[in-house]
Amino acid sequence: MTHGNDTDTTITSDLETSRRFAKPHERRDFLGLAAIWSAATAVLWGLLGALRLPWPWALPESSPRVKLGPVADFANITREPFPEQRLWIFRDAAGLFAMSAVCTHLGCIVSAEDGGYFCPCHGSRFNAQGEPLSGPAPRPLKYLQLSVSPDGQLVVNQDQETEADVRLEA
Amino acid sequence: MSTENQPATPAEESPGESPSSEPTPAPETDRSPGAWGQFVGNLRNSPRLFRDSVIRHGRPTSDRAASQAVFGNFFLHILPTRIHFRSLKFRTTLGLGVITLVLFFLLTATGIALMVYYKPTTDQAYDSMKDIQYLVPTGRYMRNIHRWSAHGMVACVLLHMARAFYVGAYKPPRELNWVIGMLLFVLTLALSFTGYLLPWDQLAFWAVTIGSEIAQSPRELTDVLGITSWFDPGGAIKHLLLGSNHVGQEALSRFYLLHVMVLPLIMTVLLAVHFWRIRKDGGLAASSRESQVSRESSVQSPESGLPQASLDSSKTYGLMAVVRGRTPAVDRVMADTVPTYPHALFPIAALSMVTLAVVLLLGHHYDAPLTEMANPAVPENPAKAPWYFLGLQELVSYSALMGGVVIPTIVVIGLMFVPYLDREREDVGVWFGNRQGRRVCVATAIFATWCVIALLAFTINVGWLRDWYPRIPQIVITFVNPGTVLLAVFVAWSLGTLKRTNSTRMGALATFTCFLVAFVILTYFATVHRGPNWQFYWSQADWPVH
Amino acid sequence: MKLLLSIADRFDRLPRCLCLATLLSLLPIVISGCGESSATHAFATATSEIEALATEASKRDPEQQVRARGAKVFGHYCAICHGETGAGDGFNSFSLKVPPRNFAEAEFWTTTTRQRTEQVISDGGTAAGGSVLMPAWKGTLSREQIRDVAAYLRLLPDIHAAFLAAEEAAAAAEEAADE
Amino acid sequence: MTQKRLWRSKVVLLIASLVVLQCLIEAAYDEHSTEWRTHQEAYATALEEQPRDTETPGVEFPVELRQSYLKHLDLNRVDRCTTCHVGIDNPSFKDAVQPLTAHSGDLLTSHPPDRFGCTICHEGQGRATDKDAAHGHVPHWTKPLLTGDLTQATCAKCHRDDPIPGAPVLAQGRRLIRELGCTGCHQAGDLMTDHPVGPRLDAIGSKVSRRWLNRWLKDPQATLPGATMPHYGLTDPSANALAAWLMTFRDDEIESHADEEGDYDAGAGVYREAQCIVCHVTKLDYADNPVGGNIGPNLLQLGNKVHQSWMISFFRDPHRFLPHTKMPRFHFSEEEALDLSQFTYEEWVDFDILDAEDAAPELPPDEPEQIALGQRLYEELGCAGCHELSGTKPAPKAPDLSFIGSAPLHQFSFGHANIRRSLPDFFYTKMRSPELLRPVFHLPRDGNAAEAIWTHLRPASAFAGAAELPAEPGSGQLTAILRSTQQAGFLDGSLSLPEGSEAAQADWLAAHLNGTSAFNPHRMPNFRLTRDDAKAITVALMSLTEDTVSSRRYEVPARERAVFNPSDDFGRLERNYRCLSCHSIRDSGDLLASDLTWEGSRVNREWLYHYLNKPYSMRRTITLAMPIFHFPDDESKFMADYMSQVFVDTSIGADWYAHQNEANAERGKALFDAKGCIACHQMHGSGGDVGPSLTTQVPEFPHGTWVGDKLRGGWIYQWLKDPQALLPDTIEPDLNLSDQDARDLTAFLLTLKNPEFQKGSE
Repeated sequence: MTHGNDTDTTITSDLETSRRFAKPHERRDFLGLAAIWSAATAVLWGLLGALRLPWPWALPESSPRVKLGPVADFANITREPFPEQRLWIFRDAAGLFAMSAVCTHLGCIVSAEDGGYFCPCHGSRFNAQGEPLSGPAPRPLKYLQLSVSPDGQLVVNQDQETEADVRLEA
Repeated sequence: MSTENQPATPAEESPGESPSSEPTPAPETDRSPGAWGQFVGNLRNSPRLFRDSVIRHGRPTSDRAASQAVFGNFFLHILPTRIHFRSLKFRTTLGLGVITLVLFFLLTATGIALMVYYKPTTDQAYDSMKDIQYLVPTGRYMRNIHRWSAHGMVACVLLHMARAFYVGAYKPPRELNWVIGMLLFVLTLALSFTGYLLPWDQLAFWAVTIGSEIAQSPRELTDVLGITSWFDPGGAIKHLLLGSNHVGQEALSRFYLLHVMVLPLIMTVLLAVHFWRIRKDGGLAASSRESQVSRESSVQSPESGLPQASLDSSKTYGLMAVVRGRTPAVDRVMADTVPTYPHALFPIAALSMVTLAVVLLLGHHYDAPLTEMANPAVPENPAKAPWYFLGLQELVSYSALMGGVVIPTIVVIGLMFVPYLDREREDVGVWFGNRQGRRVCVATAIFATWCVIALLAFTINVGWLRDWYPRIPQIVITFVNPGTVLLAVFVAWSLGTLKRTNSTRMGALATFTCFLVAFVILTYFATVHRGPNWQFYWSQADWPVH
Repeated sequence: MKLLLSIADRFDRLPRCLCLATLLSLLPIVISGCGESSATHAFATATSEIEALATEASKRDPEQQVRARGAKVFGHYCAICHGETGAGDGFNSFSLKVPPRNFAEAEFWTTTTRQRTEQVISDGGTAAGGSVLMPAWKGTLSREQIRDVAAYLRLLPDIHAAFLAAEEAAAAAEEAADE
Repeated sequence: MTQKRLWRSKVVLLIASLVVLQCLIEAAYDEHSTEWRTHQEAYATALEEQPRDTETPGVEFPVELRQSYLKHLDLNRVDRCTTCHVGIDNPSFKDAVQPLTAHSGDLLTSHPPDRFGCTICHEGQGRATDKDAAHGHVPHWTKPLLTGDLTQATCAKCHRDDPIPGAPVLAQGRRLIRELGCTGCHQAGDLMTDHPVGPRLDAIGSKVSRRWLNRWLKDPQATLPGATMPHYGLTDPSANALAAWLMTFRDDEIESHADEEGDYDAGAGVYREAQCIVCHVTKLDYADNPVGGNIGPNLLQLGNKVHQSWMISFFRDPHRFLPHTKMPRFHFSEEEALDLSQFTYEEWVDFDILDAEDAAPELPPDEPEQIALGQRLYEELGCAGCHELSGTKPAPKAPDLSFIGSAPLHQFSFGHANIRRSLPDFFYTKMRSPELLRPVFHLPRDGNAAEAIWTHLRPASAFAGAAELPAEPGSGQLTAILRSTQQAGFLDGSLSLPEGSEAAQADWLAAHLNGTSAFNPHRMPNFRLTRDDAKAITVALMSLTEDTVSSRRYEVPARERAVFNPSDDFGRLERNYRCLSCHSIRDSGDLLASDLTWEGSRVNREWLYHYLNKPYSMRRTITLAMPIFHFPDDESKFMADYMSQVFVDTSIGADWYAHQNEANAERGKALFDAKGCIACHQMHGSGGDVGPSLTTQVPEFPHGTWVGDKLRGGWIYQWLKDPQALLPDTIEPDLNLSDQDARDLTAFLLTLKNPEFQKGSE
């Protein structure tokens, strides 16, 4: 294995002469490699693990699945507002369904007005089915998943969107 | 060096040894003419090119290249290119400095992580601690690591200090660094004290309450003098700390500010200076002859980042042609040095990794303590400070002013001044200097141990002034109490040693040994033998059960 | 350390390094062994008399709970005619034209069904062609109570037998005392 | 050399980084294999296996950390209990094993977890996510999980009512705290009683026999079964001293009746008229079970206890001696009282005890210092907490219990008790065997051992009734201490100090003192409670906490209670005859006899007037009835008028009075037979004896006693419609009668009038 003798000779020659400046043993330093790489992986692992820190197991807020009360109570309603959950529960011939009151444009709260819905922030208008009529709203209001809990309560899952035609027979 | 053969060097020097060693781009470009081909080739080689742009050269095989590597790398710049054998010997440093530094980094990292969730308000702090433990991924580990590293750091700082003292590393030209070291020591304690309150549990609350009362203790004196009304340092300090008369939201906010911002900033700056001075003062303390030389040289060429070990030679020439002033010469001393990379870097890396491993193991298997939520109505009994303050707490139990303020101040200042009082140059860099030094240390250790134990035994069994003269004025006790007596005895002994051996170095050794022994014994005593109401118990088993 | 060095000296072949790695990976587990002892404390597992006492009601298995509730209702409303142990010998039984049902005889339970029993309790004796003297309790007792009592009645043969055994034992003891 | 060092560091680096890796891997594993994940997975699989009815769509069950987040409500808590207890709101998991079990009872419907969380009732550590920590069974968590009946303690956080519906154990505990006189020495928030629970002792010297008093003070329960007075573990000398002092309280008026003789048989008659057995245990049945009421004290062995002379004065005017007794003031004449006392004295005396007392050596005359010690004992023990005795100090204040439920644990000394360090355990042990909780005596390492023992002994000496221990042990201290402690009865006389050093002897003595429970410096006596009573009191004490619920919005105020205590003449008469000892009016009084709240709407005034003068039993099989008070005629008239005018509720039977003309008695008769009323009610000499007879015959009663004579139609109607509404847990079945049926049946019952008196009533 050749050495870079061609570059400034004086030093190298001097260095060559000195025993103490002998090159390290001519063998591939696997130990060094193993050490360095394992150290690197260890540190990397640690960092990756620590990266999960900003996402806690549960967020500091109530669960998105909210019990709205015994299903029986919804037997004969047409439209029931739940301001705290920002949604309406409707009942039609087919059954119960829930529509979110959060405007699909930029998350303001729409208000019900003459047969449709109106968002005060940027003037989006929706019809009774929540489809956008005018304004910047890109898509219809969200329909949220309804279910019945084992103890017979109506549960809405605010994270779970469903098709507009899904009904909960109850 | 010119840019095109810069990346080439590693390839030429070590085809087989650089982590990934394909043919260098240079010949490639020759083979495929045309910008397109070049572009494609570069694109193909871009990973390696990027690596080269980062590392700038492969693994050096010659000492020269190695030195160059260190020299050329900003991050390694903190170390000299070549380093003396002695500095590498484990027993010279015991690696304490490095460990401390690593712990400091760990503390910073985990501290930042904890700040993500910690809420510094009295009604949320405790809950947020619980959330960190139960709700936050890795939160529990972060907290444990933070706690154990903090303890470890205090311990290492102490040992580091002891080592620096016993090898005489405080001697010229390193006086200032010793002083800075002392400041860092105080800062470390301050940091751990301020951090102690943040969990807002019983332990924290009452330890800090006691601490703040100690801060107020100068009133002992001012009250006697009857000047408290218009001159009240004690009250001032306490209010400065707590922002009110009691530990509450104000105190929490202030401690938080100190702990996460003010103190760490100061510490970082001082640390930088500390390291810079190590370099400037010629690396680790070496034998007197060398360090003398280094003294002169560092005066002449302040910014030369070279091991001073070799500067006594007249024969010089420029290594790597970029260094002004004197440069290493080829001779015996030079021969005692080896390239920092890999000879110093590997040990450092290993040491850091070991530290990390130990802390991780601790954090994995032992949760950091968290007692009941702070309740101002219910004092913790016994309310014990963290271990490194228990020695002080023992003294405080005799007199708050002396034990809590005066004696610590005297000790710290006294130690700070040692380098200016003891300027003998012999036997620097040797543990305990010489045989005489060893003898003095042993003698002092025995003497000090005997003194402390005797005094404690006396106070426990016979009591102190007030037990004999119940009506004795406090001022007397303030000045005559086991703490002060101990101090006086030690001062006397140190001066005596100084006189007997007719050497300031010996006197210094004696002083420091006294300090160390007293610290260790008092800490042990207060930890093990003090129970509820600060009563004496042989073991915790004898504590009254509740 | 010596040993590690001797290994390290011949470290060129990576497999070795892997062996060592696995070998070392056991180390923390060993340590974890000592970690536990301090982590767990008797406190966590100890349960006290008061706690046992407090939870024993809730710990009882459902069958027992039904039995307890049934016994309560039976003792309050039924025992006065049907007798404490259901043998049809309550103090009021003697003034009734139609003697109350004796639940203590096991064979009776082979002839009837549970929901018939429940029906009689809720709608009175006439509901099952029985006597009018057995009133209808559905106005007084909840469905659960009726279900509980019905369940309890089926246990009465055993309970009555146990009662008789106890009586005899007592009598025997009496005689023994007299002699 | 350098190379070797280099290798070494490389190896170390390698090893260290592998260890770090290992740690990180373990950590990652631990964080992702938490126990709650396994529980939720088990629950999910269980859900899958369940048969699901088709129309309800399957709801996905995500495995995730669940919490009821209540910080936005001002409950300021986050409960993650439902992370493991996922099944609490799923009825089909009623019988599943914990932690998946459904919540018992229907409390969750009234207290939904997403509005109230769990820890507000069950305590424990809501934020924790592993079992031990969450249940609070770890150091440094002050409020461990409350399970079973203990949970009732927390109802009182919001519910101010007493008793709280659905918390029977708590109610029982609170009742016991009042009845046992705990509040005589302890402050206990709203549980304070207005008068001491024990009898007044002013004439005690003339009342009881000295020997009985000695026995009683030594061990009340043994002397009188079911006694309320607790056991103080007094030694003989102290009991005797206390008795000696008490005997000094005499009353001349009583003494004046000494050696009067009455007529036993006449007394027996008075005894029957006064129906003493209703309130007192007066005899034993064939199985030696006590027979009689539990309102008054057990009268067996009364003759061994009290002097006849005292009885005479007592029967004339009980309230003079016992202002708070439930015993009415009968109108006994001089000789009636005398005869009754004679009867009492001869009837309830245990001759074996008399013989034993006669056989026993004469008691030595009381020394003045004995009497002095007796007084000291009376004050130290806090007898004044339960007894009134003129000229004595109030009882020494015991710890305040008002917020004991939230007191920090370290305030309690667990002494010798080897129990879990928790509040419920402490209370329970304190109730069952307080002597276990007496402080352990630690012999100090330094200073004078004898002195220490002595100072420790002095308070206890009072309770053990050591005849004045010498103020200083004097020379040969330990021996002196041993001797005086043996006099005091702490240690048995046979013991003697072992040979050896002073220290060894001190240790020996300390050990023996710790060993004997007779040596107990606590005032707290032993109430000899059953396990359930102790549990109930524990729950009640646990409920005495500072408000932990930040908001008043959750408070459930107490129901309004009308305490019946009018200042008018009726009130005066009531206080005189203690009607409320048996009857209840509104929410006050006892349910031993009928509820008088609506008596005016229930019965005819005429009948009532005669009944007051001559009470009778409505059931063949029962001879018990209201005592004969011999009311003066004006009083009984007044009471009859008062009740029939004041104790009225016009709503009762309003429907009846509106439609009574539609009623049809014949149909009523048919219904009466069809419904089998006869099974429980006597009519014309046939029928059951569960309910009152409908045609009671009372010789020489000046008025009809049949149901028609007695009851008012409105009441009968209302009663038939819904008996439980008028008298909870009556066993009269609710037959769900239609209005018409009820009217007809009422009409029929009203026809049941005693023919002899028809003319009189018209």
